[in-house]
Amino acid sequence: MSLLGPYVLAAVLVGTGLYGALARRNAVLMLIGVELILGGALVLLVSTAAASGDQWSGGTVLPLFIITIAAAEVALALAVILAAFRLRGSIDLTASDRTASEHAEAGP
Amino acid sequence: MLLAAVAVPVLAGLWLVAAGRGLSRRAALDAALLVALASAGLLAAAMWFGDSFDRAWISAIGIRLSLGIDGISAPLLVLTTVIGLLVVVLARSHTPAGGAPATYLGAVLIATGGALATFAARDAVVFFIAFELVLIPVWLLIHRFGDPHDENARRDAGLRFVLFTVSGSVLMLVGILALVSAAGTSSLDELVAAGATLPLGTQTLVAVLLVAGLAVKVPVFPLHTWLPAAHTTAPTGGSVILAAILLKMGTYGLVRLPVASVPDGFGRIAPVLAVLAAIGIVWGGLVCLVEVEAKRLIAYSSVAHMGFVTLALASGTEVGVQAALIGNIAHGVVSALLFVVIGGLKERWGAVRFDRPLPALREHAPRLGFVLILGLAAALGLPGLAAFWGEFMAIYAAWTSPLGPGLLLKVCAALAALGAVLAAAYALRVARLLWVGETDEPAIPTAADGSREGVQTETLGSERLVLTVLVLAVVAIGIAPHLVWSVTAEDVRVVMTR
Amino acid sequence: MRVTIDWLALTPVLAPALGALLVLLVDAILPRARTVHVGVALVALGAGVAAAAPGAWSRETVWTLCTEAPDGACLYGAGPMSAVLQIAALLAAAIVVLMLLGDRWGDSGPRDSLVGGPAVAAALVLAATAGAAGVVAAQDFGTWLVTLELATLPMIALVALSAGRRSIHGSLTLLVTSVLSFALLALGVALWVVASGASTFASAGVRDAWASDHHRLVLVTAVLVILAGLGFKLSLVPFHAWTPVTYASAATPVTLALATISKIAGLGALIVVVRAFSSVTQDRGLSAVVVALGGLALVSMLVGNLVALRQTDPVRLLAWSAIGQAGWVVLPLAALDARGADAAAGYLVAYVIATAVAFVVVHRVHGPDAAGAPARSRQLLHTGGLARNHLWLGGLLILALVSLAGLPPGIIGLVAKIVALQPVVAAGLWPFAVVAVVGAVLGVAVYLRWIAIVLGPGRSTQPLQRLVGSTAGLVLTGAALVVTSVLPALVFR
Amino acid sequence: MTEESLVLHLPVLATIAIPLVAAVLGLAAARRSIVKDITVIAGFLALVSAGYRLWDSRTPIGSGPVPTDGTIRSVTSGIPALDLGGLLIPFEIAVSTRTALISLVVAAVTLAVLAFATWYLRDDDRLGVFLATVSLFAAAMQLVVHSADLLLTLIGWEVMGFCSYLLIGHWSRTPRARRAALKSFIVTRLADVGFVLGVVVLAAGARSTRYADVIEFWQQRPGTALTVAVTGLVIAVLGKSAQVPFQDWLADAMAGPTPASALIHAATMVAAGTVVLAQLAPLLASAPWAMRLLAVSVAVTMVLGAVLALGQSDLKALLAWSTVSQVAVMLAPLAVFPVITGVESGAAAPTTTAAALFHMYAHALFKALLFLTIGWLSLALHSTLASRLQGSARRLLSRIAVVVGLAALAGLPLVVGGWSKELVIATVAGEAVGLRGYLVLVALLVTVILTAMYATRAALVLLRRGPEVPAEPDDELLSTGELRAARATRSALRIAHQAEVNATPFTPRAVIVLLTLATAFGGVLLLGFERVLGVESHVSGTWLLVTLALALLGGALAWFLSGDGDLALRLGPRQALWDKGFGADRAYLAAVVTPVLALARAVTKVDDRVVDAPVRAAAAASVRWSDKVGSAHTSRPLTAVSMVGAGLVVLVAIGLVLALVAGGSP
Repeated sequence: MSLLGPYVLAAVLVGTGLYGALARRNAVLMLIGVELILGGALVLLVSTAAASGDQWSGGTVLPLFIITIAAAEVALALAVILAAFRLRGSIDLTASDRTASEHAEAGP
Repeated sequence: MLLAAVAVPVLAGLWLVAAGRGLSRRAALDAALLVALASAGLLAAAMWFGDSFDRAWISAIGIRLSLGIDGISAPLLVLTTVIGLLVVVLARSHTPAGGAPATYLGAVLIATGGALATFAARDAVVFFIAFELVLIPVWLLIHRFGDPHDENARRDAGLRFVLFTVSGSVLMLVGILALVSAAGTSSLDELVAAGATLPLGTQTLVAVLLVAGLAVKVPVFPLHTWLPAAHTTAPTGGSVILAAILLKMGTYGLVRLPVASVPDGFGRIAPVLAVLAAIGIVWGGLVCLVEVEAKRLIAYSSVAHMGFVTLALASGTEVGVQAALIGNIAHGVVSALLFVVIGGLKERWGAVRFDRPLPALREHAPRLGFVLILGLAAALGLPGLAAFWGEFMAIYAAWTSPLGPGLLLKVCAALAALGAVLAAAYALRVARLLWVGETDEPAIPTAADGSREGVQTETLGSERLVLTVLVLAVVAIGIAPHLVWSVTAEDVRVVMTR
Repeated sequence: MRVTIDWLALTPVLAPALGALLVLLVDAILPRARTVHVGVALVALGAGVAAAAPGAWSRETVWTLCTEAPDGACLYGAGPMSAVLQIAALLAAAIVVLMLLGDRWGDSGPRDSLVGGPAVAAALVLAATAGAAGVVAAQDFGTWLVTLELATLPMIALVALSAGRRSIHGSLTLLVTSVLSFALLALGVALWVVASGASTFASAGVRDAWASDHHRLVLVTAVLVILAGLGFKLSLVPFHAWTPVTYASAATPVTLALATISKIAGLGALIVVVRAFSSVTQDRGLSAVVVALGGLALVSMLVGNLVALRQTDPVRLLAWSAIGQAGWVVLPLAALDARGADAAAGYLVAYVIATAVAFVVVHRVHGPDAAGAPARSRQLLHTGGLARNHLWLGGLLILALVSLAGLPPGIIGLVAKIVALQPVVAAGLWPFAVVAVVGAVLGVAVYLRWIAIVLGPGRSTQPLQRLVGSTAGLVLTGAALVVTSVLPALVFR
Repeated sequence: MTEESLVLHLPVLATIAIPLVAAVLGLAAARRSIVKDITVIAGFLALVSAGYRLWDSRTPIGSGPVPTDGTIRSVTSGIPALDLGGLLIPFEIAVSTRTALISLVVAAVTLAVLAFATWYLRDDDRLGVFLATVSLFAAAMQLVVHSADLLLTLIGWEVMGFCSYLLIGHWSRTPRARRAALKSFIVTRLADVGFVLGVVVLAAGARSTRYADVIEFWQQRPGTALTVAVTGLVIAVLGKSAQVPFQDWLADAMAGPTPASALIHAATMVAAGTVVLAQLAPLLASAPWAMRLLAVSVAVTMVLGAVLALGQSDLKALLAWSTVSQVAVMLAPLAVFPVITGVESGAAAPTTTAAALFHMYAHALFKALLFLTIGWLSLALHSTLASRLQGSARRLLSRIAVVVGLAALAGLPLVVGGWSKELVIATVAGEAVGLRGYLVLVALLVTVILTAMYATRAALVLLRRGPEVPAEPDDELLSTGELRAARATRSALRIAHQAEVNATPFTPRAVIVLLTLATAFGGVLLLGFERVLGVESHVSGTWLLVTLALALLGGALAWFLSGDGDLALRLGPRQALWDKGFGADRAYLAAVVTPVLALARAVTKVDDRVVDAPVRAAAAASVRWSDKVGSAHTSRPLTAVSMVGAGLVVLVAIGLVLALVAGGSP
């Protein structure tokens, strides 16, 4: 079975995700970019597992782990982002701590 | 006993630095003196009984806490103990301002103990650790107790001292580690046999690293620029420790590590070292001809004198090592003597500069004057005084050295001989300006507070005792070099004739 | 499938995890019972230490969570060095707990600064500790990823919670860096799986992958991607940018946790990766990994110390110096052998001890402000005269700083530098070592500047706050520093 | 070494050790009057012991007889030998009749100087130090005389140099003395580089510093190395003996007290070179280029010194330049050895060295006499200027002393100088071969004439009453040191001494009487000591007559030229040129001192601005970059993320490139 397809897919996902993660000023959009990278990793793992056919190989169990961690991470991330939004009034990732605290002091 | 001789001053010093603030000056002085005496006694006992110490320390990298005495280290151990004791005694009459006396004395004791550990170490890595132990206390001496008039100079000099030394010593550490991992042992005794069998490339690499690192401490031209600053600012006791003990650690390291362990590699770079040493001799001598600050002048003369020691080592001959060892000791006592005299004057007069008229010491303070002229005579390499043997033998060793292309080392020997003339010129320049005074009517410079009266110039109290001991040492070594050479001969032969 | 389980071997991980649950449970029954929380947390951590201690003493690796033969692999294996790292993490956690919860012993109430209450904070610390203790012994990708994130995520929360408004920015920076890094770790692991087909870091898989040109390329890429992911946790340049921001904005105890527990987790994870390569060390193809490790280490060392040179805020100084120290931690790994791994771990422990002392002293001097946030204007000058006015604080700070600088009498720091350089030189990477000399000199300049201030003339420092927990923490860390300085063999096994 | 041999050569050791001990004791007790007794008694004991050694020289020492033929036999000195692995330093000393004789002369002159100084400097507050230094000086010279080890010689050689510095600079309150002391030491020390290198080269070949070993080794290996070594030694000797081009320090050196001048000029420092070269004669003979150098230098020096002496306005300076000239005469025989090339030639002609040593012996006696006499006379007049000393020798003793001393200087027969000079000329004439020999011979003959001239001049000045010179108010300008020194000294010469000189006490009188007797009869006495010098007392009639004729010619010429005034006054304003030694001092400054100081200043600048520059630049750069990087670091979260991304890209890129490169190669 040729793995070319999955690999290309993974590369596209990772590339897009990396671009998204690095270029977005908005924290939520950045998170989405990260999820795309994770998606690429998952594609690699699953396709490898499928190719090897070994029931207990890393490829089968790992995606589950990764998805779980990612979920926990996103939960925490959203909590922090929410808190930041509440305290600073923006989730702009280009604000430095000085401008951020000015925002906060100027805000309500 | 040996361990105790090393540990007692270090621990007591730490205690004094940490807890000594509450101690009165008197109590601190007595305590320090007691500790120094105890250490000296223990060391004497250890030497008498041939005590040594050896136990596993950090098994992860096979380091053994190993201390011992042999002919090469014994003279330096004695020198260190005596100088340490003298500095403590000297503090009885001159305690530098800048902090509690206990802190000063504690730093002195730690530095002495560290130097003792360096000389007694029988393990390359322990040697390095002990080598570093001296840094902070001496930095403290310069930074805190240095020249009270110039805070910036103190900070700069202290930092310079530490950073120069650290760069050198870490480089040396890399060399030590390269040597140890290649030879498979870190014991200095075993390295003598194991190091010599390494391939030439490894030996050369190790030698380059070790020599480059140790050259900072010696110091070898052009890595010497920390020394004048440190000497000028340090208090008298600090200068004495720097000159008489610290610089010796560098040359001792050269003997122990590259010369003894990787002779072939050392032989390949020795010509470079010899050329630098010869340049240092002439360089230091020339600077001394025009330098106006007395302590800086002596510092540069140290560069020149240590150049002789380095040249001797770079010859790679047995005579050379012998010359270096006695040169080490001689420079130790001679520079200590000069620093006690000049440093003492600086403390009394606020500054000793040659660009203003100075009183004729031989008139105002005949005893101090005598000591000064004796010290200067020794500094110019007068036979019958300590420094002569090292310098003459260094020239001999360089001349007979089998190393180097063509006549290179012979040229170095000739340069060194010319350097001796420069030594005469600058020593007599100091004598002319300070000993006999350049003005017809010598005046005592005003004291720091502006009053002319009450400036005591002649030696006093414990200073006199210190100077007496140093004078006796200078003369004794000069008249009977056997004192040193009979001790070193056997072990040098073992090291040099594998 | 049967899996063997040695509960005792797992105790260093399980005890803090259970402790975290227990604290939350207790909090549900007895809300805000500060003393009980501290007690439970300390007992849990103590149990972990007690369980790890024999492992640190012996010379054998304890394996557990093993699947059956023939293709059996163990998911958990703790050698002596792992045990030492675990102990260090557990003890560091104890200090953090003491500082977080113990400082206001007796005056709980509205002034309590910890958002979410002491129990949550304690539970987060314990959870992160469990993760750190786990990752140093993780052998397979799953455990590795899970424990690593377990060590990271609670930290982000802790930063966010620790000082309210002021720390949220630091928390955000930490968060975005962290999620990206996790993605990179996952990607790296996936590539590793593609290359080796194995599910653990076992060296057999690496050897297989090495045989084929393509797989080798993929494997090297995998390692480099993982390195980029872990570089964040170890604060290696250029993955360090969060460090000064977050360190400076979080409450000092939390910063301490970041500087100790997170570092241990990160290094533990990296060591597992590097160990896998020891079987193919001789191969030249590896030079990419060696150069990457060494290059990151040296760049971190130089940049970190260079910038630290001019910092005026003690915490920022410690943050930048942490970046520099991270370089020292990673440098020995470039040797790609077991000795290098041990050396890195040993160096880290030495660093953790010394930096903990420094942080605790800074915390004692500046203290939290009324809201529990770090004091607004922390200046190095505020520690001026500390050695004269508060002998113990000043003395310990100086000892910690000389240890960090690697100078006696901080023998532990000096020995750490020796141990760190040794594998590098032994592996013939002496050019790295020569560059490291510059790093060492810069480092000395950094710490000496502070030491000079501490020794210098006293500025009338305001009377110190009464901080019971921190004082206890200071006694503990100080003792550790002194003892290990006398007996470095305790750390370097 | 056996107990027995130690006992047997104890007198030799004693001549060295007694002054040494006296010096140490003297320094310890420098402020007390007992120091006079200590040093003078020690000087006496040293003289006795040197005399005993000479008298006893027929008794064999240790395993063999004392050599009388100019060779030396070395015995242990009691100092344990040093073996430094590749270099043996046996610290041996020489026994031979010649060394015993020289040692006796040195001890005698030393004692004379010590005794004279106790009177001459009786009011000087640093008399004790002076006497102790003189003792040390004597010990060093005795060491050079007795040494059979290059290193011991070097020690004595250098210590002597330093003592001369101390003695010349004794009146350190005058700038002139300070400068003269410095100059003398630096000039001789510069020349001593040759000695050090010479010793090094010689010892390096033989792996030993024992004379015998060195001579044996090198005689069989003449060549470049030997030439270099011996040339070095010759240069050092030229320096210490104030030969061209080092001649100028000696004239300045009379800024020291007169007894010090007597010591330096007569028996010790300037003569030491003769002793050393005589003992190493076989090596010299194997190094023709060194001999050529020596020959040219002494030929020029002896004439130059004599010419300068003729025109000096100061009689002490006249004596100084006469010393320069006479030392050249001393060295002349050593410059004309036939070259030895073979292996079996053995010791170089003993006659030749004997001539040199004989003249040294003679010179020591008459120069000491002359200096002390001049010192004695000058004390009354506060000056050594010829114009002031005009007719000062009025008393019988002083007249006799002046006549005898100057006759010896002029080389008239019967007094000691006559014998020795004749021997030197006869020897040189006998050995003279080639250009070198004739050059020296001609120079010698010219010198005889010139010497007779200036001796006559000095005699006329001292003995003939001239026009009374009033005490001039511009003393300061005219005086050459002695006077200003005396003024500056706190108490030394505060009182007018006229009365005291008239009542000169016993000691200085006795010293001068004894020296006069020795000068007058020393030569005759010595002729009886054939065996001592190891030469036939061959008085060559021809050369005796030639010498006498030339000396008389010179004397007559001087007499004629003098008229009834001082001969030197004929020079008019040009005399200043003579007083300045033809400007040699300026040449030294221009050729050596100025360039070296300029170099030193340049080096100091370079040290600060170039050698230290990288250090400061590194420090400054660190601070600059620290600030730059520190301020460039923003706290934006996105920056942190971007840096992670960039780091990833860089890492993977570098990694893949390296991996591909490594993968591509086998």
